[in-house]
Amino acid sequence: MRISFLIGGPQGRGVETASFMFIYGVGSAGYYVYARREFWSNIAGGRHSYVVGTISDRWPAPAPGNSVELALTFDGHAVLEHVFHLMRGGYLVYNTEEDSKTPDSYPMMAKPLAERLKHFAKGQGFEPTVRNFVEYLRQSGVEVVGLPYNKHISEIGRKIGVASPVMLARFVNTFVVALGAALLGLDEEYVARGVGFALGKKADVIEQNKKVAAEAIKLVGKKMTTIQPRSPGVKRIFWNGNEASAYGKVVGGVRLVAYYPITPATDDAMVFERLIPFPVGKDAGELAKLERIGAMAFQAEDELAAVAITTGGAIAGARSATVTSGPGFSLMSEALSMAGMMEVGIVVTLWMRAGPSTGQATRQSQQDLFFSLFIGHGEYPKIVYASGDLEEVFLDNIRVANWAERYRVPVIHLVDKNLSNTFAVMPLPDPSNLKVQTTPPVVYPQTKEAEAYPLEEVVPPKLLPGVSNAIFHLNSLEHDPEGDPEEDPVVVTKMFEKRMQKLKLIESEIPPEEKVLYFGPADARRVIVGWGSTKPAILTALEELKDVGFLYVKMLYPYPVDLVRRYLEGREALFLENNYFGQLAMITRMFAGVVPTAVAVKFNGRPITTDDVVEAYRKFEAGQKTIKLESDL
Amino acid sequence: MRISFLIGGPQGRGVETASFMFIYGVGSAGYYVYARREFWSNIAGGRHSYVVGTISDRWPAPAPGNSVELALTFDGHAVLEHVFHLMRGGYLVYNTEEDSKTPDSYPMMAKPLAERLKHFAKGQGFEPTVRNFVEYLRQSGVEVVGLPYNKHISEIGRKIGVASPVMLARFVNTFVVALGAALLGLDEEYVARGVGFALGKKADVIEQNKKVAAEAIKLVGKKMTTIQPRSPGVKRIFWNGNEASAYGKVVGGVRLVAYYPITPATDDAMVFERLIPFPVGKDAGELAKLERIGAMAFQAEDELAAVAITTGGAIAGARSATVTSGPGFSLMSEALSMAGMMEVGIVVTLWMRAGPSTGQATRQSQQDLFFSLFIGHGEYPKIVYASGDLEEVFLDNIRVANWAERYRVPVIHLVDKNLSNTFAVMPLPDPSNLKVQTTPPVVYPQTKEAEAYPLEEVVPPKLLPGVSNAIFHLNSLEHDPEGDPEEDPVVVTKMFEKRMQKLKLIESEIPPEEKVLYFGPADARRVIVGWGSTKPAILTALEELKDVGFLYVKMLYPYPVDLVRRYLEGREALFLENNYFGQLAMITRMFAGVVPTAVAVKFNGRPITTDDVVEAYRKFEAGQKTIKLESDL
Amino acid sequence: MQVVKRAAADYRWVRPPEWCPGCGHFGILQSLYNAFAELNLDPANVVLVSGIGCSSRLPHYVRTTSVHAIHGRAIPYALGIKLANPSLEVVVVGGDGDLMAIGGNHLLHLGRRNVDMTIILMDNSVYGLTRGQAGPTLPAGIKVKAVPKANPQGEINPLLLALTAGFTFIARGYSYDIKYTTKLIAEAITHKGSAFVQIYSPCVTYNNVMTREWYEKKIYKLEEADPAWDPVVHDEKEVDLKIRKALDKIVERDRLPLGVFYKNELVPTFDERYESLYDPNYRKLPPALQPVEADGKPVVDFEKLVADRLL
Amino acid sequence: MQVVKRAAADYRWVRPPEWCPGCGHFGILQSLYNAFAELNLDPANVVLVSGIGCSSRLPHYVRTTSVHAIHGRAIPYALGIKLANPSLEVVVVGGDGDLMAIGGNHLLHLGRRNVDMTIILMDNSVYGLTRGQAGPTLPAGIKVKAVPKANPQGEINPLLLALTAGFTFIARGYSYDIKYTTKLIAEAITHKGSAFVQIYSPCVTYNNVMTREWYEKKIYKLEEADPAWDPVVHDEKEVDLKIRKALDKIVERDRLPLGVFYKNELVPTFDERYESLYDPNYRKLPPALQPVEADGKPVVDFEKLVADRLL
Ligand SMILES: Cc1ncc(C[n+]2csc(CCOP(=O)(O)OP(=O)(O)O)c2C)c(N)n1
Ligand SMILES: Cc1ncc(C[n+]2csc(CCOP(=O)(O)OP(=O)(O)O)c2C)c(N)n1
Ligand code: SF4
Ligand code: SF4
Ligand SMILES: [Mg+2]
Ligand SMILES: [Mg+2]
Repeated sequence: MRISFLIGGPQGRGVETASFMFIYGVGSAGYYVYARREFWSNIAGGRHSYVVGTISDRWPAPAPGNSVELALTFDGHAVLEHVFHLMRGGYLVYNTEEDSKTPDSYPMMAKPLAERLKHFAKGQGFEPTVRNFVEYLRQSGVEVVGLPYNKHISEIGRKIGVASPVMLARFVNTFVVALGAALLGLDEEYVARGVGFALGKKADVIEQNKKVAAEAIKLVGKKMTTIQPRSPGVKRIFWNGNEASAYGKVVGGVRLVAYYPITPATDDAMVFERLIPFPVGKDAGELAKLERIGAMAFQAEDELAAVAITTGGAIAGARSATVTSGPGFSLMSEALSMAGMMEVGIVVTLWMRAGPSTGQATRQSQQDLFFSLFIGHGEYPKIVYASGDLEEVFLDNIRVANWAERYRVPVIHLVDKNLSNTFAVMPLPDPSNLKVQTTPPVVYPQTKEAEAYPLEEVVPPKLLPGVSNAIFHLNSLEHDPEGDPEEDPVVVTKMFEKRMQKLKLIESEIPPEEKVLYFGPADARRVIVGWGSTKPAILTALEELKDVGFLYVKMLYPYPVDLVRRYLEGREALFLENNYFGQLAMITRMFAGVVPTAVAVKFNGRPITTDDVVEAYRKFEAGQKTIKLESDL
Repeated sequence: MRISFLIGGPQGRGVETASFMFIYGVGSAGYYVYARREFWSNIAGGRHSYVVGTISDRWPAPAPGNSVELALTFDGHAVLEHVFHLMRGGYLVYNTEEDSKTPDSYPMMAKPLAERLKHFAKGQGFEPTVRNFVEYLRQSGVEVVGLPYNKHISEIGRKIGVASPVMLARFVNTFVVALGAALLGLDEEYVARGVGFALGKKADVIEQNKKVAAEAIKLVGKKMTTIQPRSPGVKRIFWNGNEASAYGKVVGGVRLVAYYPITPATDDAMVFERLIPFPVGKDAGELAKLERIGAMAFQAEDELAAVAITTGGAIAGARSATVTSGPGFSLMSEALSMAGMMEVGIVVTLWMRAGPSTGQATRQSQQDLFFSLFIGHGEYPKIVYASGDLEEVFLDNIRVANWAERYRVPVIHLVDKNLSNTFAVMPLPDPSNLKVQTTPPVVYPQTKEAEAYPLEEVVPPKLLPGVSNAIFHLNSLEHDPEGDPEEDPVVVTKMFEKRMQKLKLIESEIPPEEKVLYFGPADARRVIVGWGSTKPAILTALEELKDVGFLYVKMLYPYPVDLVRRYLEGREALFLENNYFGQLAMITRMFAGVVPTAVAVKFNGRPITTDDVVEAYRKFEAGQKTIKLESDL
Repeated sequence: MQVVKRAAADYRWVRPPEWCPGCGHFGILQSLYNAFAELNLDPANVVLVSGIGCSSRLPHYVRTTSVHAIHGRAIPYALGIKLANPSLEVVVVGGDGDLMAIGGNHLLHLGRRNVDMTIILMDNSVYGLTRGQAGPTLPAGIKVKAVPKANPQGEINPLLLALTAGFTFIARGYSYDIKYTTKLIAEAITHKGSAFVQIYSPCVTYNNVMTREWYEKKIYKLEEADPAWDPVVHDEKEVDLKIRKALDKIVERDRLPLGVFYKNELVPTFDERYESLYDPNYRKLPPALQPVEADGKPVVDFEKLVADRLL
Repeated sequence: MQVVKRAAADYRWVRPPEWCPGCGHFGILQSLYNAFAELNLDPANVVLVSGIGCSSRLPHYVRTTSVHAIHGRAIPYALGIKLANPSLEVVVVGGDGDLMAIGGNHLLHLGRRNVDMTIILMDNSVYGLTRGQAGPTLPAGIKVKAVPKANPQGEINPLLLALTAGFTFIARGYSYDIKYTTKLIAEAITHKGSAFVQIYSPCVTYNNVMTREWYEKKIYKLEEADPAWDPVVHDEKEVDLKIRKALDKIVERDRLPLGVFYKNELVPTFDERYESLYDPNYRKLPPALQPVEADGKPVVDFEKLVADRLL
């Protein structure tokens, strides 16, 4: 079972809240939901925002495609935005009070879209009013539920004894969500649960909204389907990617997060901050006697400071991470090179967004792979690792925290806007298969001058100020084993090689299944190669595309040359990426010498959808070598 | 004719001045000199610094190898530093007053070197005194000129009426240089010319030093050779790489240089600053009536500001450049991405040094190729271009200034510590074959709102504030043609592609001979591939290595795929680089799909010498695939 | 040339602002239109420069040339423009996050140069665009709406920073007082030297503490409280006194004075210094306005340039 | 445990300093040895942090744990160390270029947090290590030895900046006066809160203007000039007064006062604020000292952590 939906309306005016109500409501009926939010890079001011997703009785729920079966719209603007996003046989819910509006009625609609709509209407021979577009949809096989929202809400208000316009305006979310619930055959109880989640647990608020929902549901004469409340039998969680990341940090032992706010990374840090102090588990050894333990969340003055504070935290002995996006990551270049030189392990969670420069701050891309691999002047070891879905975001946060400590290198954890704004009701992941691995510090019985960089050890001993009883010097300059500046060519060579040997160590220790995963038939002649958040869309498409393999690369640096070669040997490979250059394809050529058969890219700031994957694959099958994807949902 | 030499002594105490005297002196006798300075990354404090070079009667003078024929040393420390840098048959000039010193007498000698020397002496069965090492050299076929420096200088002082120790100390440089001159058969006149250059043109100073030189020359009973004063018949210049770069900027029309001091880049900016205001030529069109014109040299608070000021300068319409090295370049990441997005043409002269991090601030490397190619978040067009010798440094500064204006992209001009500290007496390059190409600004007759980014033009029109009479918006966010923020997926795609089309334009317009050069026999079966400042050493080695080709790559991005493929097709290629990874080899594989036969690297902070090239080539011939070079001169 | 007299509306761009209804930034925008009109600035000769933030979007709503740069770097971009062409009217606008957190260093180093340009700080003590985190002017212990905990960091006084930096014009306004803000902005633009204007500009979406009501209880005008208030340095000898007087008002915390705190036009501007030390023709023929070639030939005489290096 | 009494020589590292003979930085190094000895600091519990510059090499000459970081970022590295383990004694040293030019923003933002650490500015008004360019404390119009032209940029007063930033201990010393500098450094270290000490430290190689003689003509000691001088805030109500008094001395230009300008231990330190707002156990069990796993299992109870998100 799979129902795709979208909820659209004016940004910053409740449409996000309505989405939470809807998703949580459906979730509370026992279903899984996988949804994603799209919004403009300003706070309010009238832009259009929406959530698109899928409801399913299994997990992973399928990833959405380029059109949906159910569209809940708040205003005429939303109808116009989504004219081309509805399936034949799908349902549109809209406000007939906006019928006479045209693209020009919405000054905040993107001008190019307005032009396209007007041009389309002209081509079809109708005036570009909301009514006419709805009529066009109806003729294209879309079921329409058109209601005068405000009129009904006032009436409902009268029934339940609410008259103030401010109060009534607050009911719009519930009203629209209830219309959706009606079409799905869900009763007001589930809407009320959604309200409870989105607006807080106040009983009177919930009760009132429940009444609104009950009335609204009565207004809908049709039904798409009837989804029966069910019990999925597993613990489930409702979260988004930023939250999954923050939880992963807490569980993975990160105790210092320094950051400078930036979309779409901020919430990773702010959720971490909100969770302080954390609840202690029963098996927490010596900590078990405490109920809660603390951590440091620190808003720095800029990203230069954020990454330095993070590095300082790691020097002192705390697992430390910073979270950022492209512009902030650029500012961390110098400090990453230093972490490599000084041999300090830190985690940078990089929430990629559409660049270059400020670009589209709230839009999707995978443009920062090249840069992550080669960031910072000079040559030094590092790890670059990518997550592809919310479970991975959570678990990989534990992995990267382990690695930063184990190898004492900067670890760049690649996630993206798509993941950050993916909202899912999904099974609670189980971190217990993954160990939190730490290294005990060296502690000398007596104060002692210690070598911070002994030549014989690929990874230096864990010396901590105030803990190890050691006196040692750390240095950003090339140094001798004592950490003091050294330019002797023989020592310099040894020290350089010693640092670089970490790359070999990393390659040999991290197990293959954490580096690449292969899905689909073992003997597939054709393989799609991808990384990061395109994973759910590709996996969903694989259900349709028979006989195709999917090589999913998580470890980007040091690049798993042998594994990738082995999987791609003798097969045709389509690389599929959310960037312009096809960066994974290029680095695969560089590191593994494997030549991609075809490359499909999408760089319009929107994620790759399931339909995009199918389209790309069809073109690839037909022999096309470079494929540009342009869908816009 | 070719004489290799070195001059070594305690850093910050005159050895640099002595080198200038010597080089200029020899130059003033009509010869060419090609020399390089090595020093530690602190100001004074007793470290060892030296200049190593070659004197020749032809240009290009051969690049030095791993040992020299003439070593002029200031103290015993210098003797010890260079024990293994003297050729059989070569000459060592040293101060016998230091005979009894050992490595331990010099607390600032690098400890590992001291250990190696002591170990060596032990192996040879002698005490590690200066005297014994000199004796060892003598036995190895080195001619030794040992003199008690201070005793002689005091005597000379007495003769010419100078007694104050401060004054006498000032004669040491002249004294040592004169000993060298004596061995070369040059008379005091040439030493005096060197003094005039290095210490200023004051007649009495020159006269006094001339006397010192005359006396010193008399002390040397031997002669290596007699180099006859000659007239080379061409205009010659004495300069270093930083200076060549600054002159190139001035000639190339750069009128704003914003920078933050950093070794080895600072002097590029400081020379530019010193030259303000510049002399105007006779053919200067409307400017010809002026004698001098100005420019802006600006020391910023940091590199974030330096690159932003530079970009601002370019926005206003000035040809603008910044100069930096690795750490500062890292800090420019975000702004380079912005220049790409905003379509502003700026030049970044990147003086690479040994990284990572602060690394070895005064040592050589070519580690920043990868980083230059992929610096900054997001995808945007840029140019990365490298110079390999002083003439190129000068001329390429004109080229990159042209390109920045023509293509409106950031241009990263790669040079390095080796070039910055190469001092040459060489033919004055002739810039007249290279045009300074500018684009006239658009000027509207009446104030007008103008599109900063018309979709039809790959390179936007040149709109200048205060000049064009235009009102326009520039933007770091993704934008529409007017420059206002836009996230519409259709416009976004067009704008992205429009920017990227510049890469094709650059590829098509820049002529092949400015991208790669091929030296050696056209049908060579084996080719050395290199870039940047390894050029002179490779060219010099080619004289010895018959039948070998040299493919010299100047354009690194957009990578000249077709040219490189054409030259390497069907041949064995040895990539030779001053870094750890063999970065050119890797990007050649990535962009051109060409697999290197072998890679030779050197990453000890020292440049690749002529002898290194020969060694690497011999090993390559013998079938070795990865070659590590470790020579230390 | 014909003299045009422009009205505030002539500086309005075609697209409407995209701020939240009621946002303080609207008042600053209107004041800027007014000030430009009052000074009748040629919109093609004005360059408005900003970084990133709700405030930094302002240039898109103004009909002048503008550069919407990256977060925190508006000042050095503006500086580069001004250095290359000192005849331009360069105005920087930005938020407290942009100009004082990530961009603090550039503010600190601009003043000491006394480059003739204007900085307008649109101060709401939060990061609007990233959804409500604490800005560097938010006092310690205050918890604003969208963040989980109260602010553990103290605040920085922008005017004290401006004085430390060496700005020669220092003023404070309030965004809902458009008339007064207009006056301050116009004065700042006409000031000869680096001018800094802080404008309280409430964020109605995220700063639920420092609201309109909060400000209106605290603000007062310097010249109203003290009719003899004179912040201008009329004579070199007055500098120390006027600085001390300004400091006295700047450090006031319980009530918040508005007005001009300090103004000194006796300090040489950067142009003037540069002309005397580097290039006597700097303002006549600045970098941006020089031809650099004639028929593809460099205008500089290369051999003369290197004369002292020729052998 | 046995109580050790350490002498200045116990803080001397095996390698000798590599500064030019006569460099002011030697005096600061000696003063630091002395102050550490006076306070009998455990060298394994002290972390000296620096950026890049001649001054920033200092930690290599000291027998304590140290971090020689990158140019301009010593403060945030030190801050990270201190935040993760507030029981460490963290001291930052650096030059005027490092701490006030490229690093100015971090200095500005440290003070307002009042983290209990010490910043020592080794001020020579030039960039020593890059061979003599103007530093941010070099007055306009001065031409130092190695640069081609006189300084077109004005200077910043480090103490005014420290006060703006919110430092709660502000002092100035002179490197050749080792006894006095020792005292100031020791006081700064023992101060509860962010402490800032500027030390004039002539660069004998590149600053041929602000030399020993130059300084010695101008400096005087606050408490000698005014025996009643008391920079300490003894009571909340005195804050404004003491700030104004400090400012009065800080802006003095013709003569250069040395001593403690301001000291206020009534402002809560960052630790204290963090404990009250975030984590009551912060100092007892700070980030660096927490075990995060027991037998490979996370110490945090995941299900409790996400309780409000479970369906
Ligand atoms: C390097 C970098 N870091 C972070 C951001 C994210 N960011 C955008 S606006 C902003 C702060 C805005 O606050 P402020 O300048 O006060 O403006 P306001 O929105 O309050 O008007 C931040 C942190 C960015 N764009 N670039
Ligand atoms: C990012 C970066 N930019 C520039 C440099 C070069 N640099 C090294 S030290 C220094 C300035 C040193 O001056 P200061 O801090 O005053 O110390 P001093 O040498 O005078 O003691 C500079 C600019 C660098 N190392 N890193
Ligand atoms: S978020 Fe705040 S600052 Fe931004 S537009 Fe809305 S009210 Fe204004
Ligand atoms: S250059 Fe100046 S600051 Fe550096 S060591 Fe020498 S005297 Fe000291
Ligand atoms: Mg703000
Ligand atoms: Mg200094």
